[in-house]
Formats: sequence, structure tokens, C-alpha cells
Amino acid sequence: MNFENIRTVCTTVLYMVSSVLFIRGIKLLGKADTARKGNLMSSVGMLIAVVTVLFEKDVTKTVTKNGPINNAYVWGVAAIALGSIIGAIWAKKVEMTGMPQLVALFNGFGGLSSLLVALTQYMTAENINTFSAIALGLTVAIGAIAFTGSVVAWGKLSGKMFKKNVTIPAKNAINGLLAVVGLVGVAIYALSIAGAVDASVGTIGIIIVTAAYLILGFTMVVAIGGGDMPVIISLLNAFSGLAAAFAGLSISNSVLVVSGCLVGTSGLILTLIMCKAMNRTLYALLFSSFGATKKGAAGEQKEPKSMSVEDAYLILEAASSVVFIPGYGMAVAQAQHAVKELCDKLEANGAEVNFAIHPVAGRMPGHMNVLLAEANVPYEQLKTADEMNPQMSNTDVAIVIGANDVVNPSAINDESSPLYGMPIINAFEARTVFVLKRGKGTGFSGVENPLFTNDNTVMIYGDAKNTVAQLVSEFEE
Amino acid sequence: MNFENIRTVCTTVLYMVSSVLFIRGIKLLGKADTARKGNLMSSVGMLIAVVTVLFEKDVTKTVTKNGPINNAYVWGVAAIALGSIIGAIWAKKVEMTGMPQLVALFNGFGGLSSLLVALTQYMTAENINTFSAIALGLTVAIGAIAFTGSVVAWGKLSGKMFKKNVTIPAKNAINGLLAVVGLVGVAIYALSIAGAVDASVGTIGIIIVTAAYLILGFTMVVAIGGGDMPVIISLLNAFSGLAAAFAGLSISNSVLVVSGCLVGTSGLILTLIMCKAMNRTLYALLFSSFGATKKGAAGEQKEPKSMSVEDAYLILEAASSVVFIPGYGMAVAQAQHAVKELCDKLEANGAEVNFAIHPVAGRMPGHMNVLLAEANVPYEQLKTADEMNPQMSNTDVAIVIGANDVVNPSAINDESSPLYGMPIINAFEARTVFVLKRGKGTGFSGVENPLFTNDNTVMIYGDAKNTVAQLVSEFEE
Amino acid sequence: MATGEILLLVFVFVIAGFLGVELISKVPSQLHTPLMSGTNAISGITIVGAISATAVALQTDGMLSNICGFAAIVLATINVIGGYLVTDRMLGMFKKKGEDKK
Amino acid sequence: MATGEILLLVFVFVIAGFLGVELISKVPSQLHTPLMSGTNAISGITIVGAISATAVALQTDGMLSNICGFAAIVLATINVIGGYLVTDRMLGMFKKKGEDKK
Ligand SMILES: NC(=O)c1ccc[n+]([C@@H]2O[C@H](COP(=O)([O-])OP(=O)(O)OC[C@H]3O[C@@H](n4cnc5c(N)ncnc54)[C@H](OP(=O)(O)O)[C@@H]3O)[C@@H](O)[C@H]2O)c1
Ligand SMILES: NC(=O)c1ccc[n+]([C@@H]2O[C@H](COP(=O)([O-])OP(=O)(O)OC[C@H]3O[C@@H](n4cnc5c(N)ncnc54)[C@H](OP(=O)(O)O)[C@@H]3O)[C@@H](O)[C@H]2O)c1
Repeated sequence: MNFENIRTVCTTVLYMVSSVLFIRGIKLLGKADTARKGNLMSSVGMLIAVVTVLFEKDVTKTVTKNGPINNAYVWGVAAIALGSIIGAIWAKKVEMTGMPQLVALFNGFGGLSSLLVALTQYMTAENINTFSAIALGLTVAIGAIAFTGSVVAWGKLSGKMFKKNVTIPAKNAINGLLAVVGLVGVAIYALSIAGAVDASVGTIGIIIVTAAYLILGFTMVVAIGGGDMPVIISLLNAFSGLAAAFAGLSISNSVLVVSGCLVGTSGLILTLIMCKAMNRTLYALLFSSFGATKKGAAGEQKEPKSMSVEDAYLILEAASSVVFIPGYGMAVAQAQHAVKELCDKLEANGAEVNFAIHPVAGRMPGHMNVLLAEANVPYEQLKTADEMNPQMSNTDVAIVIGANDVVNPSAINDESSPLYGMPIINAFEARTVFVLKRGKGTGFSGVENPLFTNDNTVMIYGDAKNTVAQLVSEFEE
Repeated sequence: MNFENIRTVCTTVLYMVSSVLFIRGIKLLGKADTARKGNLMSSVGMLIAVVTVLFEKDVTKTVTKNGPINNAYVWGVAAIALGSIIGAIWAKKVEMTGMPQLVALFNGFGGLSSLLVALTQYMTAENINTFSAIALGLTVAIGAIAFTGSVVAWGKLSGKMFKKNVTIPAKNAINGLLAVVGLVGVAIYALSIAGAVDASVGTIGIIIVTAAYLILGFTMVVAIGGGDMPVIISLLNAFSGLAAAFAGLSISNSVLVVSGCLVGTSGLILTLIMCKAMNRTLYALLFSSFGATKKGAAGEQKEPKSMSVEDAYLILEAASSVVFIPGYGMAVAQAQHAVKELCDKLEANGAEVNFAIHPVAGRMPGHMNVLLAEANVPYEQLKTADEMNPQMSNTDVAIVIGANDVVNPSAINDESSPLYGMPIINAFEARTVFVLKRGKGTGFSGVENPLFTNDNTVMIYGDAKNTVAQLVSEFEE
Repeated sequence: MATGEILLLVFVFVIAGFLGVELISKVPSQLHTPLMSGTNAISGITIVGAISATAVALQTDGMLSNICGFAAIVLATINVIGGYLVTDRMLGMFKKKGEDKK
Repeated sequence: MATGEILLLVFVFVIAGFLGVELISKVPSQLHTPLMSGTNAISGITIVGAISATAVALQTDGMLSNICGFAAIVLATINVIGGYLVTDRMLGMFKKKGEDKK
């Protein structure tokens, strides 16, 4: 065995080790008590992979071939240092509520990076055969869609851009066309590599696919409602994994293929799991433009009863069991710390307090868990819908804080409702239901909520944080 | 692309398809309602793989190169026809109770086949480099151990051979020595291929590894009790999968690698699952020679009460809820059809009848399920321990039919018992417990069963089938 | 066989190993025996290796290797055919119950 | 790259795909977001591709490809470092609760 052979064996084995760490890492990430260890494990895998590539022939060769400045280590270390600083700062600074959009943005960077890798490889045009040309073209396509799609998702979630759902006429036709045109671009490029057409025509192919899929990412995501963004981010995450996998096929790197594909398919499954929790189909989410027809449910409407904070306090003081049902409004109002205080007061007052957490309350999966964790609510107080619903009828007061769709009883008893079939938290079964919200705003789905006009429901209007803070101070008096 | 390239692409794609079918097949095999479909799917995968290999270059070449008789198709078709006939006849003729030993035998054939593949490749000595030499040597080793081990297991289970547990002195030392010697043989062979030693020395290496591991399979399994054979078969099954995978590495065939490795690791996991259900560790099973010290539990002993069939009938007739708890004795007595009849009588008499099935009752996993299925007991009457135990205290009569260890209460309340910690069926909680057995024989573990001397327990001695048949005729009178 | 190819085969081996572990996670105990016999049939995939090894043997002199190869095919076929049929028979009985149920 | 090697890479791709599906089977809903962000960090593995593509680019003329490569490394690094840190922060909060519990 000569030196090059030994090098190949060593790098492949190291890539194998890092792939195994990714596999174990993802597995452990899926269980609550090992998740952190899993994340650590996969980061070690990443470190090994990065160190390994630094010993690959292509990289070491630049030291002897190029000058002291133009070698890959200088460029690589500089780029990694820059990227690490930016990434670390962002990760440290982000607020918990800003997580989803940051994940979207990171994901976009990953997609763009794969796109650039493919373009770099295209420009240097080394080691390209028909097969790797196809892989390269697909990397461009998927990387591009992941990039613009993620940026739009980020804009929507952070409220900075594209907030309004743009309705694109004949959306599916346009998107379909873009997808096909881009693939034609890939084919043209592959043909140019195969020698069937001229190299300059190949360049046009690459430009076509880049442009088409950059636009496609935009048009696809911009028409989807902000509340569906978590699912879309998960889908785009799968895409950026696939882009990495295709990049791996194109440069013939096994660790890219394995880990990219792992991310691709596990992301896809996660997307489907999320869809299911929201009673959506991925198909409908991507291809139908709902949201428009939903709003006008109505019929004659009773006026909901409302109550002052003082009166609510009197009821709360007498309650021996209280359930909080938080939703998106709690996140908007940043009320989680106030809620934790109120929870402490109630417990000091002798009441049993629980939180009923709906899987899709808020705007990202586990949103409520993250927020309440931040506010130090102990884990065992966070109950699932399945755990709490049977006890709901023995609950004195259910406090709905900025939740709406997840407590909408028409999901159970109104077949015509767009929410019908979604599992909900049966707040309506509690003896008294407090609903804390600012006004008559509907929830994410835009559907009216009959809970609000039930006899046992009282509204306490106002910003959730204020209302809860006032309740706390009533207890303090 | 030339013809050979196209051939490589096509065969690899077909192997990929068949690998995917194996993957899906194993997945579906693990779920009750899709298992049969999964088995079918994996058999289609096998068919595709076999057809594909017939178009490989090595195989097609024999047509032009060798005469009409000596070509691979003639030999292949003859061998496949012969094997199919033998396999099909055995599979059709076997009784349900003979399944475990047949599986063991088939598994041994698989191992032997991998061994022979490696030896054939060794004799033709084509395409061998150091790497494939190591893989070849390991194929020999694993194939050999799977072969003799399975044959011994078959002998024990069918009662034809090696029935008595042979206690080999210093068993672990001998086995360890054999394992190491065999691996030295592999190393010698690999060195001869690498050119470090002479080819004739390499031959000695192959002979050493073959002999050592053939013996190892024998000594390893012959010392293990017949009741542990299902676990051992599962382990040997994993081995024969691994042998196929190594054969694949040695002849560079991807479908062998994938499916062999799938069988290898899934078999290993299944082995561990089985061990857990029997409250064993794989380590203890392989390396310690238990069984010897267990028997002498004792202490002063009460005499169990016994009852005649007629008296038992009177109690049964008055019972409104009856639970059958079948065990190994029911299989020995082939009493399942009689039990089904009794069950029908009891139901006609207005009683609610259930079966409580312990996962390791009998001598193979799911043994009771298979037997009772054969006797047409409907699926929903077969309850697990978890389902039945809570209802046990409301049960009028629990009929223990040839079960012993799985109803031994010392698993719950006697920390010194070897069974301690194994989940059991809480027969002792029933108002009256009938125990149908022939005499004072202990169960598989050899541990005394305090259930038999409980106040609410009555023994009905005799062969289970006879006893049950007599009960049935009492009902008929 | 190129080094790169060998290494990739090993890679395939490793990943297939993890996949095997994941596939068998929660199997109900009554399926243990069919699962064992079903995967046992799959391990008869060595038939593919047996066929190609026999073909190679037939191109060389030496009757012994031919016979070894032939025997390997026969044995692997018994494993495959017998294994699938037995598994199917076993599962068929479970199935029958399922159908009775409906 | 030899045909055999390419095909094996595709094989690896397919099997890794199945493995990915199996790994994420029953994830509790509060882990969805950390899982998403954790796998997102893994998709930054493209950093490995970026480094080797940049190295190749540096050996050829043309500043554009060098800069593209450089940018690819930076972006992938942000994805990796940011992704792991954010995930760890999120999970850290769950962890704290776990520890409070004890
Ligand atoms: N979790 C996820 O992953 C995810 C992802 C995508 C979509 N979704 C969807 O999002 C919805 C989540 O349901 P949800 O019940 O949590 O929320 P929701 O149905 O969106 O309702 C939020 C409610 O909070 C109120 N609110 C807003 N700001 C507030 C503030 N500052 N103080 C008090 N109240 C405030 C709003 O009413 P006012 O305007 O009157 O105050 C609104 O009715 C579901 O339909 C789900 O399918 C979830
Ligand atoms: N299922 C598996 O995969 C598996 C595998 C390996 C080991 N095991 C072990 O096997 C044991 C299974 O427990 P088990 O309760 O089913 O059986 P068991 O503990 O082995 O007891 C069987 C009983 O049946 C009686 N018996 C034998 N022949 C009979 C006949 N013709 N008529 C009536 N009774 C008869 C015997 O007593 P008499 O001699 O007095 O009649 C004996 O006490 C467990 O210890 C388990 O760990 C199971």
C-alpha cells in the first residue's frame, strides 16, 4: 500500500466515524433525556469531518503548489473563524421567541453554501463526468430553493418582510413551470459535460437552473401563511440536507452523502409528523391557497361575557385546581414569566396548578415548552392534551392565555369547521374558563371560537402580560 | 458508456431494488398485520437478486467459454431445483411444534452455504487481495460456527441428539482458545495472499480456521440447555447473516453486504429482546454454566392439594370467568385442540374465557400463540400478561396448563430465586387455581414453584391433553 | 477491486448495520419466531454469492470447487425456499385469526 | 471516478435515506424544534464540501471561484456553529427542568 492508499483508508474511516456519530446523534436527539448528548455527539462528528477534510489530498496539495497566502489552510481558517464568530454571536444573542426565524436563517445559509459549493465546482470544472454533472445541477437546484425559501420564511416569522400572504395567481402552474425549466437547465448542463452540446451552452444551463430555483423558493414560500412556517422550515431543512447529499455525490464524498441524506429523510419525516399534529396535509399546505375562504364562518353570534381582573381574582382565590392553557398570545405578550409568578401565587394559595400544552400551540412545535422552560416552570407540570383532558371536568378554573384554535370546541363537534378533527384541549369542560386576549381577534386559522360565548366562559380583555401581572398583584395585596 | 458499464449500472440498480425490498420486508415483518406482506416482499427481493446474478459477467461468460454442459446455468438451475424441492417439502411437512428446530436446520444450511462459497472462492483464487482474503477468512469462521451450532441446536430441540447438557470443563477457556486459533488461521491466510508467506501455508491457515470454528460452534452450543435454544438460534441466525455479509465483502457484492448485515444486526437485536423477556443476559447464557446449581432450592415443603377431574368440573361449571394459562406442557401434550374445545364448552356455559399468554411460555417466542392459532382460538382472546394481571383477582378459575415458571410467584416475592425479576402471570391472585401437570416435574428453570402449595391452588395430575379431554366430556354428559 | 470501492462497501456495511438495529425496535413477542425465520430466509442471500462463485469455479479446472459451489447453491436454496415457506405458513395462521375477527 | 464507486455512493445514499426515516419515528412534540435545529446544523456538513471545493479552486486561476468557495465555507460555518449552539441552548432549558426535578 502506498501513501495515497493509506490516506484514502484513513480519511474514509474517519468519515465513517463521523457518519456514525451523526446517526447516533440524531437518534439521541429524538429522546427527551438524551437530546443534549445527541447534539453534542453530532457536533463531535462534525468536528471530525472538518478536521479530516483538511488532510485530503486536494487540500494538502495547495500548500506546496500555491504560495504561503494562497493556500487552502489560510483561506479555510479565515473563513471558519469568520463564520464561527457570526454564528456564535447570533446564537448567543437570540431570544427564545426568536428561535424559529434564526433556525430558518441558518438553514438558508446552509442551502446557499451548498449552492456555492456546486458553483465553485462548476467553475473549476475538475473531475466532472455526466453523473457528477447531474448531481451538481441538482445541488444547485435544491440549494437555491432552500436558500430563498428560508429567507422568505425568516422574513415572515420575524415580521420583517413578506408578512402579508401574497396570493400569486395560478401559483401552482407558475411553480411547476419554474421547476421544469430549472430541470431542463440541469439537463442542458449535463449534456454539455457529456459533450453533446457546447460548454458555453452548459453555462446557460447552470444559469437557468440557478435562477429558476431561486425564484421558485421565493414564490413557493411567499404564498404560505406565517403560521405554517415551522412546517415549511422543516421541509426546507430537509432540502438543505439533500443539497449537501447531492453535493457529496457530485464531489464523491461519502460523509456528505450519508449525513446529508440522513438530514433529508429525517427532516421529511419530521415535516409529516408536524403536519399531522396540525391536521394538515403537506400537499394542501404546498399546493392549495387556503386561508382565503376560511374566515366567513359566522352565523348569528352571542356576545361573550367579560369580567374585570378584580372579580376574576375572587374566583381564582377560591379555586382549588387551576389549569393554564397557553397559546400564541402568551408568546406575543412575552407573558411566560408573569404566568410563572401567578402559578406560584396560586400554589401558595393551596391550589393544584397544571399546564395543558397543545402540541401546536404557538407558532413552532414545542413553542410553549420552550417558553415555559425559560420561565422555570418545572417539567412535570407541563401536561399533554391526552393527560389533561380526562381531568378537565374536575378543574375549577381553566385559564386560556392567548390560545384560541387549540381550545376551539368546533374541532370536536362541528364537522363543517376547517379545524374539525384536530385534537384540542377540552377547556370548555372546566367549571369556569377564563380567556385572556386583547379583543376579538381570531386565531391562526381565522375560525370563530364558540368557546368564548359558552355560559361558563368569561373573557378578560387586555394584553396577556398585563392581565396576568394584575392578577399577581391582586394576590400580593 | 460501453456494454460492461451498462451491465454494471443495471445489476447494481437491481441489487439496490432488492436491498430496498429486504429493508421494507424486515420492517413490515415486525408488525402483526403486515408481517405476511413483509415476508412476501422480501421473497420478491430475493427473486430479483437471484435473477440479477444470472446476468453478471462471470455467469454469462461460462456460456461461451465452457461447453453446453459445463455452463453455470445448467449447474445453477439443477442446484436451485434440487434445493427448492427439498426446502419446499420440508416446509410443507413440518408440524407447527417442529418449527423451531426446522428454522435451526435451515439456518445451519445458510451458514454452511456461506462457508462453501468462501471455500470455492478460495480454491479458484481469483480476484483476491489482502482485504478480500480477510473477509473470506471471516466468512469461513462465521459460516462454520453458524453451521455446527445450528445443527447442535436442531439436535437438542428435536430431541434427536445432544439432548443432555454436556458440561465441558473449562468451557470458556477452550472456546476462547478455539476462537483465537481460528483467527490466527485467518491471519495466516491473509498474509499468504499479501505475499508474506507461502501459498501452501495459506492453505493451512484456511484449514485451521475451518476446523477451529466448526468445533467452536459445537462446543459453544452443546453446553447450553435446550430451553435456551430459541435465543441461540436467533444468535446463530445473526451469525449466518453476517457470514453472508462478509462473503459479500469478499466477492464485492453489494446486495450480500446490505442484506447480510441487516440480518446480522436485526438478529442481534432480536436476540437481546428475547433475552430480556426471559430475564437472562446474553453474556450469562453464553459464558456461564448455570442450570447446575439452581435446582436445590427447597426448604421444608408443604404437600400440594390435588383434586379429581369430576370435582374440578363442578367448580368449573359454577365459574363465570375463567383464564387459561398455557405453557410448555401444553405443547408437549399437544393439548391445544382439546383446550379450544373446553374453552367453547365454558363459553356455552356462560363463562367469560380468556387466555393469558406469557411472552416466553413454551420453548420458542410466541410458541403459545402459534399453537393456539392452529387450534383456531380467536386473536382477541389471547391476552398479554399486562392486560390480564389487573383482572386476575376478579377471575374465578385460572387453569394453568403445563405452565410452571411463567406463573411462579417467587419471581415477584423471593429475591433469592433465580427467576426473581422476570415478569410473570399472576395466576396466584385468582380465586381458584387449577394446575394441570403430570407430576412433580419442575419447569425449564428447575426452580420449585410455591404456587402449587398455595391454599387456593389445586393440582389435577395427568397428561394435560387427557385431563382437558376428560373435562370436556364431563361437560358433554 | 479499487481501494475506494472496498471502503465504500465497508461504509455500506456499517450503515446497513445501523439500519438493521433500527428496523427491529418494538416487535410484539408473538412475532419473534416468524421474524427469526423470515430473516433467516434472507440470510440465504448467500445464494447469489454461491451462484457467482460457482460460475467462476466452472471456468477453472478442479472438480472439487465446482462441487463445493453446487452444494453451496443447493444449501442456500433450501434455506431460502424453506425459510420463506415456513414463515408464510406460520404467519398464515396468525392471519387466519385476523380474518376470523372481521 | 469509476462507475462502480459512483454506484456504491448511490447505494449509500439510498440506505442512509431509509436509516433517516427509521431514526425519527416517535419524537415527542416538544422536541420537534430542537430536532429541527439540530439536524439543520448537521446539514452544514456541506462545509466539508466547501473546504475541498475551495482547495480545488485555489489551484486554478479565477478569483471568482475562490471567493465563491470562501463564502461557502463562511456560510456553512455559520450554519454549523450557530445551529449547534442554538440547539444546545434550547435543550439546555429542558435539561434544567430535568435537573430541578431531581
Ligand atoms: N405550533 C406550531 O408549530 C404551529 C405552526 C404553524 C401553525 N400553527 C397553528 O397556530 C395555531 C396555534 O393556536 P393557538 O391557540 O396557540 O394560537 P392562535 O389560535 O393563533 O390564537 C392566538 C390568540 O392569541 C391572542 N393574542 C394575540 N396577542 C395577544 C396578546 N398580546 N395578549 C393576549 N392575547 C393575545 C389572539 O387574540 P387577540 O388578537 O384578540 O388578542 C389570538 O386569538 C393553531 O391553529 C396551529 O395549527 C402552529
Ligand atoms: N418461549 C421461549 O422462547 C423460551 C425459550 C427458552 C426458554 N424458555 C423458558 O421456558 C420456560 C417456559 O415456562 P413454561 O411455564 O411455559 O414451562 P415450564 O416452566 O418449562 O414448565 C412446563 C411444565 O409443564 C409440565 N408438563 C410437561 N409435559 C406435560 C404434559 N404432557 N402434560 C401436562 N404437563 C406437562 C411439566 O411438569 P410435569 O413434568 O410435572 O408434567 C412442567 O412443570 C421459562 O422458564 C422460559 O424462560 C422459553
